[in-house]
Amino acid sequence: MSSREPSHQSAQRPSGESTASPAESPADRLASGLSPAHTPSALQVERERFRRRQTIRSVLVAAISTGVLGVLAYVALTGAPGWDRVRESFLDPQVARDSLPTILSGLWLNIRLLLACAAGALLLGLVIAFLRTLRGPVFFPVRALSTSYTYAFRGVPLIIVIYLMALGVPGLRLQGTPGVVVLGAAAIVLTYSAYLAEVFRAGIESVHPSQRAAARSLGLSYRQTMRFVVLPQAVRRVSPPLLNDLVAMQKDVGLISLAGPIDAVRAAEISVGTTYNFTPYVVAGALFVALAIPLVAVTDWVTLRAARRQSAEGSA
Amino acid sequence: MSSREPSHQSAQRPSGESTASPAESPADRLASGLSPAHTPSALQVERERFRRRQTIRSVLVAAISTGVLGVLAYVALTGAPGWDRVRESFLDPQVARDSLPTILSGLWLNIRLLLACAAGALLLGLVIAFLRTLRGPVFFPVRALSTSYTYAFRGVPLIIVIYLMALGVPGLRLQGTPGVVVLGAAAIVLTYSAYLAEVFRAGIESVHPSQRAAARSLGLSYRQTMRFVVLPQAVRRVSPPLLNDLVAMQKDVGLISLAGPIDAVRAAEISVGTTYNFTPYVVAGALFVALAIPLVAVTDWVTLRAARRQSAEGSA
Amino acid sequence: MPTTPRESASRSTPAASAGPSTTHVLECRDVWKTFGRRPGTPVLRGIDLDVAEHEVVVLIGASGSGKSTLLRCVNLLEQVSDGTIRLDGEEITDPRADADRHRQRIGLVFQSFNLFPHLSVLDNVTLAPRRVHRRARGEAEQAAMELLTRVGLADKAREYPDRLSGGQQQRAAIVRALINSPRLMLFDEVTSALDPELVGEVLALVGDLKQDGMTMVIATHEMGFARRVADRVCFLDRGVILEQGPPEQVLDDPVEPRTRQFLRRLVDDPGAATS
Amino acid sequence: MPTTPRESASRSTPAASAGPSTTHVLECRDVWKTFGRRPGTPVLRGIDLDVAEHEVVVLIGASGSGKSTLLRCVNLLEQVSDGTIRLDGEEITDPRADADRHRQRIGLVFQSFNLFPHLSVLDNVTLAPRRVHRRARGEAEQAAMELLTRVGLADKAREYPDRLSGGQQQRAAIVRALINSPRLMLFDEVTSALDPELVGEVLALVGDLKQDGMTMVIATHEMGFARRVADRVCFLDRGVILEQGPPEQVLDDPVEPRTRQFLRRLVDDPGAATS
Amino acid sequence: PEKSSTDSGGEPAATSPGASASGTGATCAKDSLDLHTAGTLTIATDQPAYEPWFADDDPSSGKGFESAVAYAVAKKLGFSAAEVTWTRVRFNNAIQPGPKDFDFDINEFTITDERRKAVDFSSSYYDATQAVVALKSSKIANATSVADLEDAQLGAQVNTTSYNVITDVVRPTKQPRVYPNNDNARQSLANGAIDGLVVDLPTAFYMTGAQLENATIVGQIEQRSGTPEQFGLVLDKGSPVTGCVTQAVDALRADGTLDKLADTWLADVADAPVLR
Ligand SMILES: Nc1ncnc2c1ncn2[C@@H]1O[C@H](COP(=O)(O)OP(=O)(O)OP(=O)(O)O)[C@@H](O)[C@H]1O
Ligand SMILES: Nc1ncnc2c1ncn2[C@@H]1O[C@H](COP(=O)(O)OP(=O)(O)OP(=O)(O)O)[C@@H](O)[C@H]1O
Ligand SMILES: [Mg+2]
Ligand SMILES: [Mg+2]
Repeated sequence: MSSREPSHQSAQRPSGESTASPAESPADRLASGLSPAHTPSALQVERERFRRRQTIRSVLVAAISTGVLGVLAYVALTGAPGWDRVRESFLDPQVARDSLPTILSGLWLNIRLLLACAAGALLLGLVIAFLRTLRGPVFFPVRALSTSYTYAFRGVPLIIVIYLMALGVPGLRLQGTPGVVVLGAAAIVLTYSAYLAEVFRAGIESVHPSQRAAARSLGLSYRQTMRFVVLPQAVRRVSPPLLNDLVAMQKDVGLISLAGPIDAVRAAEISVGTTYNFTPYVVAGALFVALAIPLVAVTDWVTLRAARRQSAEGSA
Repeated sequence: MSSREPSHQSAQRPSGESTASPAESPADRLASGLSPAHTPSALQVERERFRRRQTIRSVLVAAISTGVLGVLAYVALTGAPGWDRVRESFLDPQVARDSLPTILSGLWLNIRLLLACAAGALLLGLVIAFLRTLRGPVFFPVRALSTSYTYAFRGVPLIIVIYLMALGVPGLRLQGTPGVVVLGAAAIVLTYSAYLAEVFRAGIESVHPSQRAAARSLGLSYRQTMRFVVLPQAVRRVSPPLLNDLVAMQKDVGLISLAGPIDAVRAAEISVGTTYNFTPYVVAGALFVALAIPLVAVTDWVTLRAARRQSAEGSA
Repeated sequence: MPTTPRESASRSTPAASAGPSTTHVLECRDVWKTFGRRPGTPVLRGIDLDVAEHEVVVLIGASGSGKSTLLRCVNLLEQVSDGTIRLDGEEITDPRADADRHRQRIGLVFQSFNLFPHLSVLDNVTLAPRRVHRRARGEAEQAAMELLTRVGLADKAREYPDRLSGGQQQRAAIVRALINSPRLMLFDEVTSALDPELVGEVLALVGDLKQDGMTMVIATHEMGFARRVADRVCFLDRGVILEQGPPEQVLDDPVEPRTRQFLRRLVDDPGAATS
Repeated sequence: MPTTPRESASRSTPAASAGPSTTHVLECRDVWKTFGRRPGTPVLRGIDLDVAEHEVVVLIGASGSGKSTLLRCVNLLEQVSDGTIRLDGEEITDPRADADRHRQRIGLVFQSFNLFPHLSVLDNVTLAPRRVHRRARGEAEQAAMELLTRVGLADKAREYPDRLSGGQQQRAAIVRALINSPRLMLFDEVTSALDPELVGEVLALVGDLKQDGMTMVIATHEMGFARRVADRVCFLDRGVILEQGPPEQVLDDPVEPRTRQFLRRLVDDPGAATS
Repeated sequence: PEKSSTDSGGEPAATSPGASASGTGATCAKDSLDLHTAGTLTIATDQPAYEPWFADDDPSSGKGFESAVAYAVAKKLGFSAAEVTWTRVRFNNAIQPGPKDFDFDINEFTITDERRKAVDFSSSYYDATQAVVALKSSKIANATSVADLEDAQLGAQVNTTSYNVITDVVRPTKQPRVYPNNDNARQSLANGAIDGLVVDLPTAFYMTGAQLENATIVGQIEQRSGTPEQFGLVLDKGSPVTGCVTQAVDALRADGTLDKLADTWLADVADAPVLR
């Protein structure tokens, strides 16, 4: 019997294996007792040498051309008539050092605002999304209200909401009007909750009806189905756009400075105003990038994973 | 034989039908010669009457409670000590009329900028996404460059990019430096192309590898596969986030006013500054909403359709 | 062991099986279902179906004949357009009835598994006991592990559904429905999304349930399976039960030409069941 | 009409079939494929397979035995880890070869159809002729319509794939591969994603192709189909062709105990093929 | 358009003490003032505070014209330098209606009737005119009349009287550029993005003297009314101390302190030509 086997695999398959139980998985079968190592043929060795040469050649070409391009760009930039002035006014290390502390303390306001506004907007957005997905004529007024809300606050520029909230509302001199920072944060929450509500809604609607049917068939009520089955899946599905909105929010919270509080950009602006040098903007930009990179990286990773999973589902 | 049939359907199924060809679809079968009308039983009539009563009752309850709530809110609002002041400083029709022309001419700048920047950012974003998805060590420098690009420009607040581009770059005094509006628009394109590149990339990666395999197996080259098979599907899949970014862009193009040009928000600010009345902000906000509603509605519709289609795919 | 089905002969006129009978677990009387605006497309056109305790009824019929719709009506996932459905003599189609309570007593297993992808197998199975029946986590998990062990999934309890083969997913879905100790189990094409090699495990499990005396209604395209497990086979055609009786009679010697035609087509087909 | 396969007996040692022979459309010599980092998991372990003109070879074997991987290697969607594959005597595994050109001469049809969802059936079919072979739209569409008419899809030419049944989609996918007039058609489980009722149409089409003398390699789980269409059946086990020969011999009277075991399991299974 | 005023009173508060503070010496005693923070005088200005009005963005130094004026007013009201607290409020926000976090704000605010609808002003502590700054290479560097500016691209800070001068007096054919602050405006001028920048005259002197190379003051622009602009201290609408602050400013003007401080800190405005 073993003479019928191809010569390559003389003793790989112990005959005891062939009576394994039917439940044995393909992976088990592959793993069991097969010689994993294979000595490449001369042809294959030659092929691989050829491929390696090809790769090295193209990498070299690419690297050299990139290098040449880079050098050319550098020469063009630094040779420009205004380059010295640019370096002085955008890249002055002394100014950078001097402006750093105030920009950092502004950034601290950004971070605190981001945390507070993100929490508020996520919560409010979830509630509004939930209201917007209620079915039946009974909930028409609620649905209509929440729909108008999302349309209005996605349509209005955040700047205007901040102006109205943080400058307009205190002008009414109503009892118990909170401070400017709170009002500005409220404006951010109002605007972003409208965006997040739509993201959540897309997630809720994207959960297949069969999931609801399965949950209801187990005896779960509408609310239980929402809470334990639909929402967890919805949030997972829309995590990429959610994170994207948080990245955008990270930068938009700074607009509160229009109402007075000094955030990082405003701090940079003040430094620019006193030093007549634009380096503080560059410093603030670099700080923002440093702050955003983890968030952006997480977003990318989640997006890709979601996209891959989705496409894996789609293929079946 | 007909005596074996349930009494409900005396002559619905002509015997000739039962020898129909096997390719006949279920829908054909259902449609063919069956009496569509069914006379509801007394029980069913009673049930439906009960359900109708229930619905009417809940709608009434909802309508009344909404009405009561609305009236209460209205009374509370208009009766509030500051209501007259609110109406005067936020909703003054005379001020609205006076400020409208300048705000409209500011809005015209927003619209033109939006069209130009959207076109530019979509194109640049697509190119960068394409570069970022190239495989193989040969393309490492290109990939690295485009990746850093997307990280940097998604991280830096648009304000800072505008400052650097529209106030900093002219300082280079290079020959042929374009005007402030063009530079500001370039800043917007730089920032948004980074976002859009990531959206496109997610779309490209979400097209299942089996689609590429199918295209390659037909003999299409890598570029042809990208162009005719992958990109069309990718763009379709990511149209909701793409549209979302365009809505956001519609509002962000106004930030160009930091460099001098008067957009709608700035025009409103000038009106507010001369009238000391916040109505112009409300007017500008309303105009933005009016402008955004079509775009937002299209976005919602596309998002929902995509979500539904995706979930339909996922269930199989 | 399953009891012998009370009615082994073909019952065709509604009168023959009408009238409430408390020994039936399920009683469908003249059930109609139309979709769309009135008058709408009728999908079920006066179904009468009684299922005795421990009986296994298999629904066969062409695609679109209404098998899934009937099962969904029984589980109250669809509202019937007319007629009544009783469970243990209690009318569950009454609009005043608490649908959630009735659903808890009926287990439904879907063709496409419909496991919750964000929960582990164990959490899938214990969701209803914990949230609906308010049982403690420990207690619910113990019960779940017992059932999972029985179907050979004990080692997969902590896995997520995506990581399981189709057959394993389907068994988990069956356990999820079983843990509520339903009076009645409904199976809708539980094997047609599976590779041929995975079908066996699920069918074996259904056979076990039959041994345990579970009352079941099963929609399937697998004639071999219908033959083995059914006490009674019902042939649905365009929303009507055209013929029913013991499997040997309906499958091997059908009275209706339509049934004969349907079965012939299946046998011709090399991909379909054996004889 | 298909020619009789040149070798009808079981060939087992590589020596017996070694040496280039121009009368073979496909010649695989000692093909290895490993996945992952070296040394990697070997999935194909020295496959030797020659396919003569007009011959139909059916690959059977358990899930994971490497059937799909072999077909993907032949179509150059995977790079072989060792060995050579020749098409009409020309080595296509040579790294200097133009893979796109070789792929055009081999049609591959996938289990999951893989039609392009954004293109109509007609555009799916004419994509390769127009973009690869640079034929005019009118000309390409005329050729496409002829083939679509032959498979009964002429009226669906303007539909999008989503709107078609699985069987129709699969037929469209076959037409898409056929329009390039390939020397060799590869089919990978083309029916296993289909409902039993849809399987027939696709199998009939493959039968037609055999009548026309198309050279084909078919991976399948449908033993009934293998029996009907194959000139030669190859049983793959863990990346090795363990046994091959005419269908009657391999399916009814296998030499290898492993083959016997595999076939027994399928027959036991009520969902699987008939005998 | 003269709209009916807010609920704080039918008539706008005048330069002279209004009803809210019946300016007798007795009520302006230090201890009887109703201040934002009792015992200290809270004074606001923008950040950064620009030269020549302040020095080194440090209003508490007493250096710079407005810093010196602020301390002089404080002294008149009976506050020592130690009893003065400085706070920062954006220029645009200080003149919005709404509660204020300061007793008065000193930040080159021009007294206008429109602004009076939102805030109170003290009497004027400085009379200023607006001026056009341009690069020496600019096409308007040698303009001699307002008409010469017609085709120029002008710019100004938003919500300043400088901007109003452009739109009301110069009326150029090109829409003016508007900047959120003078830094952006100055940079744009240096970049050549605008031909001329309108600022108040002392600022114009400072810019051409210290901030911009190759820049020049093209000339002063007279308001259409013919009278110069008056800078006043900004107070909350209906502030209880408006009267007392006005009294203090009036006293400083009367005893020549204001002129003396202007001589010390501001360039001689007479040098700039006037554009007709
Ligand atoms: N929600 C719905 N709206 C409209 N028509 C529906 C709906 N659900 C089912 N139908 C229609 O009802 C008919 C019966 O469908 P059903 O799913 O019950 O058939 P089935 O016997 O289960 O078929 P299969 O064997 O394919 O599962 C079909 O024609 C289907 O199109
Ligand atoms: N890209 C890959 N990376 C790693 N392993 C792979 C890859 N593709 C296939 N395999 C492995 O190779 C083995 C053979 O897979 P293949 O798809 O060829 O089997 P098959 O015979 O077609 O099985 P089936 O009948 O289920 O289609 C499997 O164990 C699979 O996990
Ligand atoms: Mg069904
Ligand atoms: Mg396979």
